[in-house]
Amino acid sequence: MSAMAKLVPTEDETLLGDSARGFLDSAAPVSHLRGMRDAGRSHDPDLWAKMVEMGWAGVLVPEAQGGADMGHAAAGALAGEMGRTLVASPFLSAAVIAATALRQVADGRAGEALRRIAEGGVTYALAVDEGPKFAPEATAMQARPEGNGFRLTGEKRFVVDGGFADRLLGPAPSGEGLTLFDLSAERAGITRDPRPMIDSRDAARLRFEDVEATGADVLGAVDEAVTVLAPALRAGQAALGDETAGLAAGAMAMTVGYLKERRQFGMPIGNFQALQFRAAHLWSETELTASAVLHAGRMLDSDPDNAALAVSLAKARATETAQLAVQEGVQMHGGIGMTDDFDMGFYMKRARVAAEWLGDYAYHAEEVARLRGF
Amino acid sequence: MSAMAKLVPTEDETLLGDSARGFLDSAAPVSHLRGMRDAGRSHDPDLWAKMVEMGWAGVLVPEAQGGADMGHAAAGALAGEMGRTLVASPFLSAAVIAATALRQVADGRAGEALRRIAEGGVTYALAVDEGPKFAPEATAMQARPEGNGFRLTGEKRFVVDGGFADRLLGPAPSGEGLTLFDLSAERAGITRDPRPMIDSRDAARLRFEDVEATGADVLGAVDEAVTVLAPALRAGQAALGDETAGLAAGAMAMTVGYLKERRQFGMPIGNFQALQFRAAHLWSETELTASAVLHAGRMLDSDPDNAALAVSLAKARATETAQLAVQEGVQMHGGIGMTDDFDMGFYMKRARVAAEWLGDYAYHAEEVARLRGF
Amino acid sequence: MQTGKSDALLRFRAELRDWLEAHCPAEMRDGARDEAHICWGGRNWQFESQAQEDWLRACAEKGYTVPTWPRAYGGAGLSRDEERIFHEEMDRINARKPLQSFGIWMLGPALLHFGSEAQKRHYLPPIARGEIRWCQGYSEPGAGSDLAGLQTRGEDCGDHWKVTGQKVWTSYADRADWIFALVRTDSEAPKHKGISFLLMDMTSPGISTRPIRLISGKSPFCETFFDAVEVPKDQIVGKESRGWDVAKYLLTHERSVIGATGQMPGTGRALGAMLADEGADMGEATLRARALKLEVDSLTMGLTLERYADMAEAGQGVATPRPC
Amino acid sequence: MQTGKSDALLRFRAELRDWLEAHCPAEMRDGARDEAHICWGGRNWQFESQAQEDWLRACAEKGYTVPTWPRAYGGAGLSRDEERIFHEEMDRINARKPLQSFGIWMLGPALLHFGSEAQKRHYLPPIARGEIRWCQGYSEPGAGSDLAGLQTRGEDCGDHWKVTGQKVWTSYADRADWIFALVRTDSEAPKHKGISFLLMDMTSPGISTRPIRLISGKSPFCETFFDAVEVPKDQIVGKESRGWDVAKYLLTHERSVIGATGQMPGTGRALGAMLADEGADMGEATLRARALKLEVDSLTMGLTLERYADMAEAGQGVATPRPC
Repeated sequence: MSAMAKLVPTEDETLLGDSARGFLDSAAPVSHLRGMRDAGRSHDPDLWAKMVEMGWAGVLVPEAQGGADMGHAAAGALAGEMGRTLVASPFLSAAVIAATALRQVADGRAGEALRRIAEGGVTYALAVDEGPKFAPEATAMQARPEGNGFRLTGEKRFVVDGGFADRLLGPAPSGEGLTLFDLSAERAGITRDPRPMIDSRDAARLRFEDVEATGADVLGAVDEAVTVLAPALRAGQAALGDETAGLAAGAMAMTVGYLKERRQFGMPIGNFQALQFRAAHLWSETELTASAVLHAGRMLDSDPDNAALAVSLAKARATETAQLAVQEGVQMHGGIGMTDDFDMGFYMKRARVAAEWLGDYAYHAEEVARLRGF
Repeated sequence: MSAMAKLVPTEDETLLGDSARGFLDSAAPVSHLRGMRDAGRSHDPDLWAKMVEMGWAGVLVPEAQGGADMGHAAAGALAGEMGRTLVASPFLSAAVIAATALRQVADGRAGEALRRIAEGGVTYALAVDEGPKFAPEATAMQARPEGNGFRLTGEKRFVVDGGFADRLLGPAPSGEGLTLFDLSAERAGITRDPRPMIDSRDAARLRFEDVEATGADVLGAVDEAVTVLAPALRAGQAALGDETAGLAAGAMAMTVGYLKERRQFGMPIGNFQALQFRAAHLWSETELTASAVLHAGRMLDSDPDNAALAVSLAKARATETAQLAVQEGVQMHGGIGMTDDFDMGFYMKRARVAAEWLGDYAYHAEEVARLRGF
Repeated sequence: MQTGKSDALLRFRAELRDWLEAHCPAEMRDGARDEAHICWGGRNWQFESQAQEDWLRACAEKGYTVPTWPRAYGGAGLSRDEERIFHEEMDRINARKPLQSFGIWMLGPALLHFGSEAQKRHYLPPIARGEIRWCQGYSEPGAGSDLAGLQTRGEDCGDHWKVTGQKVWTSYADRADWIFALVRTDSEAPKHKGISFLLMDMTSPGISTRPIRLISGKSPFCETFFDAVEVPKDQIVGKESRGWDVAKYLLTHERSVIGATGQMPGTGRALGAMLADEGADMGEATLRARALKLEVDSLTMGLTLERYADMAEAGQGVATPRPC
Repeated sequence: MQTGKSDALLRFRAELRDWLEAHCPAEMRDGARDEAHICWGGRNWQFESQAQEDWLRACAEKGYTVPTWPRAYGGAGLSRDEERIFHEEMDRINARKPLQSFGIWMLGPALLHFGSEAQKRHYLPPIARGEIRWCQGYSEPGAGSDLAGLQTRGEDCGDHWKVTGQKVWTSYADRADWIFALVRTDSEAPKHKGISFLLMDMTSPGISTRPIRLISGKSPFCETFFDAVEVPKDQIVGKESRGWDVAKYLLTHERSVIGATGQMPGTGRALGAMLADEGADMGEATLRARALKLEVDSLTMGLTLERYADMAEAGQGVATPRPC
């Protein structure tokens, strides 16, 4: 489990996190998500453009392709800050998952795609699931060989950012195994049905009807999607763990602020020991989770082939902590915690969606069990 | 789930419970169990004789056989009081389980056995389990037909009160099904190895080596043990639920007393809201459990064929509540809760043993699930 | 031990069964628990179907909307045993409740205990018939857990109070006809004293409501504003400035109130079975373990409501549980 | 991102590996965590085997009983990176710890921070060599959570204090050579003031101990009684009546203490695997779900101890976690 790299942020990571916090607090506080929700939008291209400008889209892109190549722990620091204010952006889909996938492939086309991600020229969505639960192997999609290429038919569901992404990354069974395709979302035969989730982000349903794909659309080798997809999924899970840990910390900060401000029985409710103990318990859980998510980033950076346990640990732990944070947030806010006027509901909804995406607590806890031999 | 009989104790049950409490507080407080433990004894025949004298051994015996025939809710009231002061006696084994089994059989021999239970002339132990977990069907015992009878070979483990009981009640596979045998513990070929459990009661290991059993030793019909055994097990589980609920209540009372008496930071620790909330939570759990155990008794009395759900609910709930009560008991007592000088350890040990006997929480929760259709 | 077998109860059950067979419309036998199907009644109630209206009328005529209330006030005067049979028979045919309301659950019990004979005769029958829909005005933005810290004031103006202030979490205030509210009528007294339990017509000048949006998007809750609302002096329940007693009575006796609703958790379908129907993998350990615990706990909660109702009927308060 | 690859560290690891290969006896490579196999040292220590003794001597000579302490006081002066490598290499060959003690975990750090140079040179090397076994006297029957309320008194008698009172939960007091204890030396001061951190030889006249029996039957704990025990004035750590600062320092820095023990939960075998070996049915939902949660939580706890040790080394206190 241990990595030689320290479980404290490096100076670069601290600077990155601080600048992200400063930027997001003014450019994308929770009220920004509220505004998008009220306007019925699940993507803000202007905000994403600013994030690109700050170099975030290239955090995992090699310097040769114009990226900063800061590693997964740094990407996690950004995701954590985004979680704190519930930023809705294609950061995870494009800058983490797609970028990690593309880095597994050493060809010019993948390099070019990485460059375009870093410069904000393209966004991606990951199309893996076909049912409500994360199950990347369970696919009924068909990739029928035809000539030098394939014809894709099937349906992908809960494709986060799938309603607006420029490109789609998705596996389909192709004979001996799964093949990973990297397609323009505008390819003939693809129908996109954007569906706002409860957290106001997009989880589109995609239909593929006899979609033509050539060898040039295959990322990595035919029948070997897993080589490319597995690291990308782990990267996404780890960053989502960070985002989830960040939203837990954000919800907790909001709650602790309320405990100091709200008065009942002639004093701030934070004076009541029962609430103090609950707050202390929540804080302890966020501390534990902070260790798990930082460790996952370190492992992805230092020993990616053995990072699965660390990643599942982080995702499982962050999911549980976020659930506690939003439940306690609503409870300790009393009635107003349940009102739309208050932001806690946004945290609760994001926590619920993040809990499911890329594998829920039970999925990752079972992964931990498997990797630990039971 | 609902029974027409009220979920409040009847006048008779209240009187019975009050007199039991009065008697046990003086005759068998926890210090009595401590004395037995220190003396290395797991049975006190004198105490049992007094309980017989008070009519408790006959609480489920028909009046025709000299019993009080007060029903399972009344037996539960007694078991609850015994749990409160951690009485070690063959009440459950003989007066509840064996008596219920014998009542299922309408013959003179069974009637005579019931009479002897009521008058204290015989004690019983139930020999079902062969492994550490309750699994009445999983038996490797052999009942080999020979002449008009059987030869029994095998081993029974965790036979509560098995080290001192006069008679043994145990099922063995006999061809088409299980047959229930009712044997003198002195029968040739039976070896008893008494084993004190952590709660200082006896859970013997019994060896049967070619033990001769005739038709007269069969309780009920050959191959039909379940007809007799199932009601007896349910009765035992319900009464054990009561005993467990009683020990939870006893542990809680001890803890609440300590909260009022122990001073830290210049005041009784019960003044601290965090401990008040924990005590209130524990109290709520005991209230819920009180409903479940009383309901199980009522169902056994009014609709025994449909009582399985009520009984499993009671055993599952009481097990969980007792675990909470002893954990909180130890925690809220601080360090001294862990010392042998203090009685909380006896409650913790009894709770642990009672949790396993006749089916643990998981066993009964799965029974609830099965009976509720999932 | 052999209770509930009296001939009278058997007869009651048989007659009730016949009556239900004759009067409960087929559409009302779907056991609907969906909020949209609840009949709340009131001046502006729009019945969702003729069957809903027929069912309410039939029940109201027999007193079955409030089965345990005395006949004189619109109830059926059922004993607790009869009430239990009533709910069992209703459940047996999966009948919807004919009427639900805060008048039934809360104001009714308060009036039965604290109201004058005139008040009972005036207010209870319209509740039982579903003609007047009530809402409850307790919480205020500044007084949530600290309910007794409430600030809505009633100024004594001789034959009436002039009420000014704000309530929050008033469920369905925007659809209610009347409100029962806690109002501070003596600002000098200690905070638990000086509060009165007042009844107000929601059409009185000065009352307005604003719905509260919840995180689920919809909400039964409102804010309710009182701007110099005139409340006649006879619209008080209990004594002046002793409204806290009434509120406490309702809280303390809520167990019988809850018991009386007959909506016990766990009497419905098992959670695990519902989850399985939704395609959940009930073999997955974490989900299964949580579902098992919820099932055990909710069934036990249902039994506890039943036990508390039995205790209330037997005149027992909630005490240290036996054995302890 | 690419840390820990410095040549010096690689060299350290290689040398250490060779040294361990040469000096760690085969019997000491069973990774025993059983209490019976722990080497506590002290005047009356009975080594369970020659191997245990050899292993302690070898480590003590290199400073490996207290690898991060300065060489001057019996340590090996390892950096945090070297220490991490040290624990990794020890774990790799499943080596037992050569020595464990409250002297290493608690008194040592306190002396390193608050002790005079003379005290460090006098007390630390015998701890490192396992010659003196220490116990801790904090809690009292009347002062558990409320530690600062302690009543054991030290009367100022010029060149010594006369200590009278009682401690409880003094682990292994009956086998320890010396005790470090909190004693009230100024009864006029507020309760957090007026406490001194004193060192006492357990063979001093007036000290006696009595074991405490736990519910498990055995116990490392004792009651310790002080009856006019004379304690020379130079046996104080830190300033007189400022012992609370020393105690607080130890509590606040316990994370580095814990980190330094190298016994991180979760580095051992998985709970579920152990349960399965014991014949538990790991397919049973309730057990499995609980085992999963414990496994996730204990691994995360181990990582947190590691992170805290890293933070301590980086000079960061435990602060609001990032991001927040």
